[in-house]
Amino acid sequence: MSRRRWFFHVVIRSLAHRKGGTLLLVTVLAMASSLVTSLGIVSFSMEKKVAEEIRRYGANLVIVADSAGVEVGSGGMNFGRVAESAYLDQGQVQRALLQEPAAGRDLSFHLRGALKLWGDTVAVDGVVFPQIRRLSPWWRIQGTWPDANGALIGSDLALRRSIKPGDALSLSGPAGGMVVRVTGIVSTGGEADRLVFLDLLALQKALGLQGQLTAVKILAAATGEDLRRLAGNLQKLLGGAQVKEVRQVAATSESLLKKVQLLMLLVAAVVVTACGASVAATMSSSVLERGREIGLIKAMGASRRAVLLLFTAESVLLGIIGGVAGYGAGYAIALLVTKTVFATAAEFLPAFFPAAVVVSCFLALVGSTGPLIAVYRLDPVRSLRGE
Amino acid sequence: MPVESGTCIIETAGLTKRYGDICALAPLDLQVSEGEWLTVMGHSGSGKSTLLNLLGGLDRPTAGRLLVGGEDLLAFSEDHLARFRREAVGIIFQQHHLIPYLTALENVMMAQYFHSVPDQAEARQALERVGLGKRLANRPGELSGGEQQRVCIARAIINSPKLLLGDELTGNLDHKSTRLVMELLKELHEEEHFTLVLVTHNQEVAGWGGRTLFMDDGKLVKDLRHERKGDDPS
Amino acid sequence: MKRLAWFLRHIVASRGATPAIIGCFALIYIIIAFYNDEALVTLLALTRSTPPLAMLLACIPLNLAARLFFEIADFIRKKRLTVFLPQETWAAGERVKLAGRMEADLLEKKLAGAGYHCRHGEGFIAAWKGISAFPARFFLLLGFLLLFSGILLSTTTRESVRTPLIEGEPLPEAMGAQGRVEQILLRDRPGLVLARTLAITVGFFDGSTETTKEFGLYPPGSLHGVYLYPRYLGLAPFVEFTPPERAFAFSSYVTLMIYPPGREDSVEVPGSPYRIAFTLAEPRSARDPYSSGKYELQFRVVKDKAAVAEGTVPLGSTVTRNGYTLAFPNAKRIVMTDLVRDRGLSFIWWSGLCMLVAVAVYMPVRLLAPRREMMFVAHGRGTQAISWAEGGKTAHRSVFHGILDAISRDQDR
Amino acid sequence: MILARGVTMLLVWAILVMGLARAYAGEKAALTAGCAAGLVAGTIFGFFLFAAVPGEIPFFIIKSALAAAFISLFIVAAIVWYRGTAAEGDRPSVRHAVVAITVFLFAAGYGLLLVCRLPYGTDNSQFMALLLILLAMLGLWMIVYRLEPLLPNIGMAKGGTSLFAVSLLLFIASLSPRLDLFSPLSMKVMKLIHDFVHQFFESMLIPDHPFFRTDIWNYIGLLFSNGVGFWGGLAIWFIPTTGVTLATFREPLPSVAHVRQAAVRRKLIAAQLRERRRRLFFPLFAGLVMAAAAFNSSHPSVEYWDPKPLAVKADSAGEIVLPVKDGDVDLKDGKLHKYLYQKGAQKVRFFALYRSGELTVVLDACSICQPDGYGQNEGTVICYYCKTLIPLETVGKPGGCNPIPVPFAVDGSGVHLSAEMLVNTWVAQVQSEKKLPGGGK
Repeated sequence: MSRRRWFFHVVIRSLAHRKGGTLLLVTVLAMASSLVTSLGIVSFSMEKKVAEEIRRYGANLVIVADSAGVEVGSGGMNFGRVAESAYLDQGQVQRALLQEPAAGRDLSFHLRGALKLWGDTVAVDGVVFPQIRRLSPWWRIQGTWPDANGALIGSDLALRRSIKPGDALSLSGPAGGMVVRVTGIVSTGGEADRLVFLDLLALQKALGLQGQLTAVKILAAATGEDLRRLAGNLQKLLGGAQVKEVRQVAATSESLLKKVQLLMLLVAAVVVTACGASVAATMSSSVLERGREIGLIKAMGASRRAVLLLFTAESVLLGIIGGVAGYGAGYAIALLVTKTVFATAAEFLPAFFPAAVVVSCFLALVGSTGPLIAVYRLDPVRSLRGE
Repeated sequence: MPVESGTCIIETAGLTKRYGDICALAPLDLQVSEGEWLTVMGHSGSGKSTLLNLLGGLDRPTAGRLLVGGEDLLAFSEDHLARFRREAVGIIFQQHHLIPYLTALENVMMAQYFHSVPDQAEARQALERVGLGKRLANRPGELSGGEQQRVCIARAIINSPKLLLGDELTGNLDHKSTRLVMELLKELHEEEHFTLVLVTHNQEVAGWGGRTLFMDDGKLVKDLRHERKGDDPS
Repeated sequence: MKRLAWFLRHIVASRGATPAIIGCFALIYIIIAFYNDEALVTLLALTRSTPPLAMLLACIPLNLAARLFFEIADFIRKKRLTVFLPQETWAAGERVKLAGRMEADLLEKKLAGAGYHCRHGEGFIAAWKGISAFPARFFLLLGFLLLFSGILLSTTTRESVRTPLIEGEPLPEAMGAQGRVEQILLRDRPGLVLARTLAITVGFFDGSTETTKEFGLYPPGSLHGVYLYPRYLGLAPFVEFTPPERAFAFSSYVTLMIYPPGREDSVEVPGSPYRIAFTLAEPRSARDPYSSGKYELQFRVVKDKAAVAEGTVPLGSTVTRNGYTLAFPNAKRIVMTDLVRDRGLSFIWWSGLCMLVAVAVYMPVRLLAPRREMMFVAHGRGTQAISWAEGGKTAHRSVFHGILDAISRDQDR
Repeated sequence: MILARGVTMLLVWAILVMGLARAYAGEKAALTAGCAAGLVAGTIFGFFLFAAVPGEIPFFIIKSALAAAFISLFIVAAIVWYRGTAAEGDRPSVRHAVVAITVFLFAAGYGLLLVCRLPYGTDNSQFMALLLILLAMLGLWMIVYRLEPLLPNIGMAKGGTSLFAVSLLLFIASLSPRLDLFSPLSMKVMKLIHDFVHQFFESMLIPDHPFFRTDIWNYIGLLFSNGVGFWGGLAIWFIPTTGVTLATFREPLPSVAHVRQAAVRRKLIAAQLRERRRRLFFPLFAGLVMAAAAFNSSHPSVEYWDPKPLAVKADSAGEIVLPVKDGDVDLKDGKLHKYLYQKGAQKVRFFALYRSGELTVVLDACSICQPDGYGQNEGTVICYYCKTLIPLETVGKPGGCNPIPVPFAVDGSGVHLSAEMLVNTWVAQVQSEKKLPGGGK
């Protein structure tokens, strides 16, 4: 048996011998590391979920013509009024977006206008259907998404005018008229319920506003400071337009998350400290119990360094076992918490495994610093006499 | 340096040990030659255990000179002293003092480990030599007092020390076990040629050695050379 | 003379020869890599065309064969003698001369107590434990021998011809047999590694009788030692093309490398200014057009570098665009194939197998029961002791030393 | 800046000399003489080289010498490995001359690199060099005669000396991208792996990827991924150190069977083990130095001019026009100007550069590396993937890690490019993870 193997053999034997003490220490260490793991995993998963929710909410940037004076309110997506007659140049916007790849591909062009329907004026929105479909996944459509010759109609309007999917609408504008077939009714609970959605090109033709837009909504992957920077960059590229961040309702959940995370951090700190203290106490009493054994080992000729190494190895091994167990338990707890509280599955984050082991080892070592010093100083004669 | 230092393994001059005001060992001059079997007798508190601890490098004297194997233990650092303990001396204690979570074999190997490298075959041989060939895998708790003491002896001699120290090694044993242990020691002493210093208050044990020191109150009272018991007269 | 033989043996069967030669090739590679981006290809070509280099490469299998031979010889000789103690490994163990003489019975008892098997003969006792690594070593050496033989043969003698195999057409000459490609079938059949199978059925005259043989993807099928290595797929549509001036009509099978869909290939219409470029349209259904047989050709007629007509024509129909008529009544499948004559290939396959066996044998033996041996030979008044172990060295050493101690203690008494 | 470089160099020198002093503790005179002579000779040779030969050639020569030293480490490791299991004879006593020549070579290498690290051509570089050499000499004397006896007792593994010294030289080289070996190594390794897989498929008659299952092919595709050059290069980079370390472990311990006392035997074995552990110090230290060198090489401290690509569009004729002067953009300012052309999902990055009195247009990628693009630093452009420096004069020439040139025309209105040709060249020549072997050639 080589020296190294013998060393580990002795360490493991010694740990296995003191079953109760070892179990207690492992439990405490596992508790601490499981707490850290589970809090970390929960907080990460929640962050991701919130980010997803923000994403579900829709666009976070909007470009409108400068003179339009639109309100971009906190209440959602009330982008300006129909009567305003300032427009964006579609080509210019496209060029600007090409230079700012951070804006991503999730965006939709809008041209808001008014058309005559059976003698009345209705508000219409010219959109590119595939774009809006990607941008607004939460839209509930009764019927199907239309192609370029179709239209979507808001649920309020449909109810008032008793329009069903399959009906043909005859719309006329200043530059021409058109007949479109309604393929679906959209209900969002918002402004869209009172609009008719048409194909952008068709509406541009009908309004005589070729290449003009009223708004561009963008769902950028960025958040916070990055989003602000992106907006600034786009603003620089677009002279006659305003680039604004849509203040999200979800932002509140972001700040709530921050608070919850802080709370978790505090709890973790308290529990880790408590665990550290309990590890220290257990270790100290174990060293007291083992005084005779340490004295014997020293009397047999072990140098102080060798004894210290033996005891440090015990602590580290306990730490590793505790860390591994703690990661498993912590992951299970995180699964439970996210499932019951947030109704979502926790992420599997292997990066927390080393973190859990390091926390546990650190606690074990810090907790046993005092006892280790005692071991180092112990006088063999006295301890053998049983003092 | 005395002329006979070549064969002298222990040499003390004015060796003193004090614990605060209490004088555990009064200035002591002692010479023990190599291969000798020395017994130290005296009732408890007479300083005989203190002497043993000093000889074994477990404790440091307050004053005086202490040469073991020609080396001055006073000049040793803490780590050097530890090396002296693992290489030059073997100590057998009264209360057996085995590591409870290791088997008999592993207890012997532990001494090898601190000395150099563990060697299972050699440790097994040593245990077979003290008559424990069948109890290698037993923990100390499963061994009788005599057996435990024999494990201790195997452990003490495993690193071939020049000096073997025994502190009341038969204190907890009955008459029969005592006799067995003493016979074993005698056999080993003849084979391995180590110097043996036994501390005891048992008159019978003292009879096995060739020289007995009587101590009282930390002072050497009598130094007696005599016939050895067990040297078969027939 | 004896010295010379010894010297030769040590050169030819040297352990260092193979690594040294590989090192040489690595060095050549590095030098080439300094000046050339295609270093590996260049090195291979260089090896093929330069006899000294090829000879150097040939030294590797030679060296390996010699080593294999001498190791087997050593093994057999040692086994007959006492135990398996290859000469080379003695040096790595321990040998010592003792003053004492052993008592055979006592020694055997001690060795048996430590779990060793014993054999004693005239003036010696040999003891061993565990299984020798020799079988694993044999397979490893054999594997390397086969590998380098394969590489040598492959680099120096490989011949390869690229030729299309077309359904219904006669076999290319390079196949060395008269016959016809009967059928080409591509099937989506997900396996462990491959997702699709390709079956090329070939009918040919084997002497006088006509036989058919099916060639798959892997392992490649072979005919008279020629491997059929399918590289990529193509299509030979039968195209009828009539320009508006109706000066001529082109109708023929054209061989096009247009698979998978999206790839473009073109054909010059002979005796005319026309060139027609084809692509295979993306299939409307999920099934691959090559396996379903539902082709749709996108064509572009180019006249003097200007496109004059474009369109799509499905199998079995005719399309007229700008007066140009294109009919697509039929298509044959093509497999572009490398016909490879390579004698080294099977060597490499076998070498892979040998190495697998070597690893499979070595791992458990080395971990569970490594070979440990010792031998005590009477030597004058004393004893010569030799010990050697492949694994579990520490424990073996301690047993060996213990026995030596016992021998010399016996002497003392 | 110069001060920092000087201090770094002195530190490396101190470590080098300390290691050598430990390795040849018994040969102090030869050691000092060889070191001093080597240092002076290397420095003088360096100055001579830079004065006599213009341009990049001195760097090329020094880099080749470094490469040779690195390759020789492999030979050293192989010899140590093969000797390791053989019978242990007494180690031959090192002769004075051998020590002197060995340390002369190492010190000369150091001197050469010292000259490279100093900004050659500035007025006081000779003075700086002289000062540094004097300091280095002082350090040499201090270490060999004063500090060495105080050093802890560490042995030297077989082959450890050259491993240690060459790794330090490689570390110095890694500080300047012109001399760095690791990055070109990883590029070559990537090329080798690509070629090897390709060749393997060809030789073993393995069918092409359309026949493979996608998931299996993705695993094979890992061999063509971005990191393969780096990780493969790293593996090769550490072979000598690992080889020597393992060989040291494998060395059989001297037999103690002749000793008849078990305890003495054990003590001998323990001492041998301790001694072997001490001998591992230098190989492990060399490994650490090599790791530092690899790190330096992947994180060069130089900053590169790397403008954001400007999106361009083709006109109806499929032509891209880059005006020579457009607002504050001046193509002839000697800096590289990056452009991005997008057709469908296919993006093509290219850049225009005015060098040696003419404009050139090249793709922002080479045909060997992953298209991580190029950055510009005085006189050179650097390939971000393999950190190869390409002199500006050779930009526009094909081959190696040079950016792929594209045909273009310059007239009064600007630079004219064909959009289709750009896309075709990119698709055909630039490496990407999707471009795999076989591929119907």
